[in-house]
Amino acid sequence: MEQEKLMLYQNMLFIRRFEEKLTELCKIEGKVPGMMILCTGQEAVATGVCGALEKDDVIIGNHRSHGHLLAKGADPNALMAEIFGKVTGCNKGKSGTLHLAVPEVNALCTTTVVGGGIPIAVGTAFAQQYRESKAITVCFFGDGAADEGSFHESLNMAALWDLPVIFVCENNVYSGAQRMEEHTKVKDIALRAQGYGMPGVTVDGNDAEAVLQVTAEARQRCLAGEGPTLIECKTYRWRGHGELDHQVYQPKEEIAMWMERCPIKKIEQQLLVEGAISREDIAALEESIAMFVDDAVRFAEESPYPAPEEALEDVYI
Amino acid sequence: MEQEKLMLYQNMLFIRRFEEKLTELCKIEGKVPGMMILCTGQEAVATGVCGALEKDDVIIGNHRSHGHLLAKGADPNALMAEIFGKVTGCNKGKSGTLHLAVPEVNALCTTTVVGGGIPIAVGTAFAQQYRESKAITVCFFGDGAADEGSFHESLNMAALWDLPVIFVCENNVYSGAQRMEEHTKVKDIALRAQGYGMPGVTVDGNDAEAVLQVTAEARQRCLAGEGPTLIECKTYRWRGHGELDHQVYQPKEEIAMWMERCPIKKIEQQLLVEGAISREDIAALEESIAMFVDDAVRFAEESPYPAPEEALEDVYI
Amino acid sequence: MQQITMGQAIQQALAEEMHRDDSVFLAGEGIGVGIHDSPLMPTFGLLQEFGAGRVKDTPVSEAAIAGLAVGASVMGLRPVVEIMFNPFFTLASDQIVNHAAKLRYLSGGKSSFPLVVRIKTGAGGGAGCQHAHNLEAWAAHCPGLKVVMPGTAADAKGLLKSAIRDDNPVIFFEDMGLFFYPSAVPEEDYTIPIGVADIKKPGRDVTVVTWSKMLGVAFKAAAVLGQEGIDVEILDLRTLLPLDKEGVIRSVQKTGRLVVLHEATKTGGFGGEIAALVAEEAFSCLKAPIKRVAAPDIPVPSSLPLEQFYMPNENRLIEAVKSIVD
Amino acid sequence: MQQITMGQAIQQALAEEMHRDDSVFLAGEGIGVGIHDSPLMPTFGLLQEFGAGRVKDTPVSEAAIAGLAVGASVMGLRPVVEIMFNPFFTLASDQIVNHAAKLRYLSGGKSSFPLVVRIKTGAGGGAGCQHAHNLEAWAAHCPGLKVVMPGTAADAKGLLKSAIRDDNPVIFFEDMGLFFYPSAVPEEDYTIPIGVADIKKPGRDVTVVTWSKMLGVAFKAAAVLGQEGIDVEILDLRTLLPLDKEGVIRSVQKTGRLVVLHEATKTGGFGGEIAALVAEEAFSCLKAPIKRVAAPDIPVPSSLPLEQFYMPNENRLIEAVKSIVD
Ligand SMILES: Cc1ncc(C[n+]2csc(CCOP(=O)(O)OP(=O)(O)O)c2C)c(N)n1
Ligand SMILES: Cc1ncc(C[n+]2csc(CCOP(=O)(O)OP(=O)(O)O)c2C)c(N)n1
Ligand SMILES: [Mg+2]
Ligand SMILES: [Mg+2]
Repeated sequence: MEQEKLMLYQNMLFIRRFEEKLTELCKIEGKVPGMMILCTGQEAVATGVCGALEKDDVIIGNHRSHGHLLAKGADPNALMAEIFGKVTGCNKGKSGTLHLAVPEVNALCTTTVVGGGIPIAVGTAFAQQYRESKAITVCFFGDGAADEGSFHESLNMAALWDLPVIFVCENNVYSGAQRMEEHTKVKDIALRAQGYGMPGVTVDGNDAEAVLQVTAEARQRCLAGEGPTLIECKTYRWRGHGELDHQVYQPKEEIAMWMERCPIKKIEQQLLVEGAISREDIAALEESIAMFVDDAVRFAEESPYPAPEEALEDVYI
Repeated sequence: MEQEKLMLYQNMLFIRRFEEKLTELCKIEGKVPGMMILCTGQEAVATGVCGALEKDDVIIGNHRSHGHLLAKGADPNALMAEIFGKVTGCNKGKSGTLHLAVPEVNALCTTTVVGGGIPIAVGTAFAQQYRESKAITVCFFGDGAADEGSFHESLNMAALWDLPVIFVCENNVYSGAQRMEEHTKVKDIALRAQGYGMPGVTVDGNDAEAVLQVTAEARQRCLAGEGPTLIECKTYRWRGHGELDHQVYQPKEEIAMWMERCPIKKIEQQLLVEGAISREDIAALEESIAMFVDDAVRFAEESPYPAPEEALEDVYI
Repeated sequence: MQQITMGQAIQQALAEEMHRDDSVFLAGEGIGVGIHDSPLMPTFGLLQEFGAGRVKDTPVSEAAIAGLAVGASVMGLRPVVEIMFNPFFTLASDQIVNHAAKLRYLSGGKSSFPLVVRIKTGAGGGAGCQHAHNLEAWAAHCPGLKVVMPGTAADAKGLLKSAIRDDNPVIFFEDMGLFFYPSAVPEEDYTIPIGVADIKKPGRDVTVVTWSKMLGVAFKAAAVLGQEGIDVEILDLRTLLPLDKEGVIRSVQKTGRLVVLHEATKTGGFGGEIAALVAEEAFSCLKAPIKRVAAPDIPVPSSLPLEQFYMPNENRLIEAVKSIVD
Repeated sequence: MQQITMGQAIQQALAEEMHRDDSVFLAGEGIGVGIHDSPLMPTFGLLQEFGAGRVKDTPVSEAAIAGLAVGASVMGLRPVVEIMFNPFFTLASDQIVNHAAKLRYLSGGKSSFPLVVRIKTGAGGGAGCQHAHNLEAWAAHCPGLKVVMPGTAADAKGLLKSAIRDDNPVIFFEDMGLFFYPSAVPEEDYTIPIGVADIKKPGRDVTVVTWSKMLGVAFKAAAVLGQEGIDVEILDLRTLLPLDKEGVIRSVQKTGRLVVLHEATKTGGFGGEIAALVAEEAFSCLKAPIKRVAAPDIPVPSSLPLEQFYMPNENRLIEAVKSIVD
């Protein structure tokens, strides 16, 4: 248990620092192309969920997936290089930050089409059932994605066929600039599970251990052939939708309130109180993480861009 | 009340005889083009719902809409001619049986794309709200359509905006050749309403009066600004999906059981018991309906086809 | 050789590939227990033969059906899913265009998506424009997809087998007008390569490039024109993407004249691509304007005479050919 | 004249039409309170000006957004809805193609659907292929739709006003690359007719037909070519459907040479339609092959140098022009 807690702490801290670095890099004109969409404040979801998974388990991500991928074990160097658009990136610069795929750790697909990953997760879970493999699929998406038709069709089909898939709705209060109550009348997305005949669970998405726990239970149900679960993780998006968003619509007090509830601080406090970790350990950890992150940035910066004509490759096999 | 019951009875009987005629006509090679999809056995839904509506209220139909249109007051001659593909048809032969539109009675759109009418109903209801009109929208669709993404997006949006729309799910046990339990794990589609924060009601879809009653209540809620309702009418499809379907997958006993529960017989019995109608009245009614139906067929048969070049008209305004 | 319909040929291709490779499975609306129990339908009998584990009847959920294929294929299965009618391609199009076609590229070549989407298409049934709308040009404008549209039962069988064995996503259009007429189909296991057009009738005077059901129209017109001394070469495209540019150009180099014939509406149809290709790369061989014979720019009407008016026919093709052959 | 960007020009058109006609309302994702609070964005400030009753922020539900427009328009409102990025058109495409475009026809001309779908489009932001995918050719293959794709701020304003006043469904593509650069736009109320191409630069030697952002590329190339004595005529299509066939043909009759330039991928792009039109109806005027300059057949890559490689540029256009002018 202590071990698990520590692991969650380390993973969350790594994600936090990795993305804080991206926030910095974004400010430098032309460093990183495209949008920059971060999960700062939501790290407990990615780490908690992936903490309950095995290597063979598949994850399907969305536009806010740096955390998911790192938690699943993706190489930070390859991620960073991809975010920079370099040829050493995990997708040779073709994907960029928004659709990172890391098949090496079974992070098979990240899609920035809101809701677009959910039907795909039905497919990967179908393959797992078809092959009677002992692995499952986890699909990450937001509260906004739960308004897309693809959510509905997929959950119905997954429930119907008892597929081994966990639908993780990361409810961070916002869908773009819309607060939850501005995009749906229901208070809990988990409620919708009933409409498909599958269990729906709500969990504190800032409590990594709790997230891990419900995920592990849902995973057991998958493996027992009892079908999918919808898990709604209640959390909060500290930063804007992307780094260009000035958050004019997010009340300052709301942000402050949720920063109080920082998932990392929470577990850090516990570890300190329980004596599982010391202030010095933390400092050392911070230092080592900083080093890894700096290494990743250096790797990305020093890597070459792909040659222009490489754009023509990888369309067909 | 007695008056209402009689009206429901007459309407149902008219729909039944109108469609029985189509069953006959289908057997004559080349008489009516395309598919032929009938609502035989489900007449109580169309008549019950439309019985609660005013002329200004809008209905949006689906592929199984002859009943909806007749119940809303569409001219049987124009419908029959359209089904025949004649120029005197309500849509000049462009639509045929599957997408009949009768704006004269505010049957604004019938779409054969399963689930396709539901977002449109959101739009017509939005216009009613926007214009503060005292009319509402009713959208008819099947249990199968409730598996489409469009159902989900639309119900969420309608609930969010408190739109004056009633979603009528005509659950006739089958979606194509799939039984309800083969296409979804839930027993009641009405359950899904919770997931959008709107009321969901289940009603005996073979009881026209009960259908009228719940529709009238939902309509009042719409007009009071309290938003949409999902009404699930439990009924049964006596015939195949279309007239070419041999119903190999429909248990004979099941069909027989539901024919016992004929919505028309049910109300006829009541009217007879209550003395509101006599056997002679029924015979006279049957005769008059037969005459109207025969007239419609004659009108359709005697009407010319559109000139081929008329195909080029009505694309743009 | 066996005389079977295109529906049966597809059935055979599906069954044979399912026997050959247990990673092949089928999914779609009514593909197992269907409302049409005709033995000529493409998936007839397959549920009985292969069981419900490999022949999946799905809810009416086109996006999920396509996503199922995307997800299953990246795991190494070979899904063959069906979209019941071409207009419903729209509902699956995000999964097909933004995912099936792009995810390999987005993975930097690490992943592959060996899936087939079968789409029934073609006007002629009187069902109207929400059931009939030939959208092959949409699919052919999406890099990452392959697009196949056979015009004979034999081609359908060989091409579908190739599609299933292909490691890329393939969109396979089946014209329902071809489901019910028998023609000769080889008995043995064979494939036809994707991306290769076929000269269905050699000729000297004019090239007619066509595909799918319109092949029959081309033959009818060629017979009449032949009697009048005009020797038509019929090039059946069979595959729209990747396009057999050489095949098209070679034929036009020979005849010097081109008419493109397709059932889809004219403006924005794939006929434009063929005409543009030739006007760009074989211009100097052209002896006359390039003609396109296609449906008028209207939705498919339901009424019989209107639908007939919609459908391109041999008379229009004959007229077009004559207008450029003197 | 005011110097404003295309984003601002669209803003003005929307605001002016909303003032003029209270049946106009807006709906879309983040069109009221958006994550981008730049005053250059098309819907900036409109929520404040017109209130939440007429500027509807919607859930992320593209099919419902499009359906909202279809249903509201048949009731006599004039919805202007936004699809955030072109690839998400797929998710709305059933409503747009099978409903907005066809329902008038299906009603036998009884109903009309005066709606506008604004779609932001264009590569260049580094966001990759799920945000950038120019699909105007899809829309232009759908009878019943009108398709507009302006290349200047002034055209955008006048055409959007026409689109809103038009009684047919109009798909209005806005290239985001044009949102941020100011140019001259008339102050007074004016409209520009849908269906009329515009000679943006008259010329003698070769016609370049283009639209949207590529207009800028055409101008750059024309300047260089002009210095080398090649006089380019730039015909800005502005509307793809209905297509200004006469305008295209008239220009090619004058110059005898045609290059089509668009940002979308080449195969199946709308450039094929233009080439085919000319090869069919103005063949005898052609002095040289018709060239198309377009993106290669790949998804839009994210990495900067790859995205630049994707994007058609003046060098490729210059090369194409030179290859047919001697
Ligand atoms: C189909 C589609 N529509 C719109 C967008 C633009 N968009 C990107 S993220 C987003 C909001 C998604 O909210 P949510 O699902 O809650 O995820 P979060 O950003 O909060 O993590 C929107 C509308 C998109 N990427 N895809
Ligand atoms: C989008 C779409 N997918 C598939 C079809 C083919 N189809 C027509 S009706 C039908 C079944 C619909 O079942 P349900 O909604 O229950 O209506 P019912 O036929 O029972 O009245 C199907 C699959 C279609 N018309 N549209
Ligand atoms: Mg969110
Ligand atoms: Mg049903």
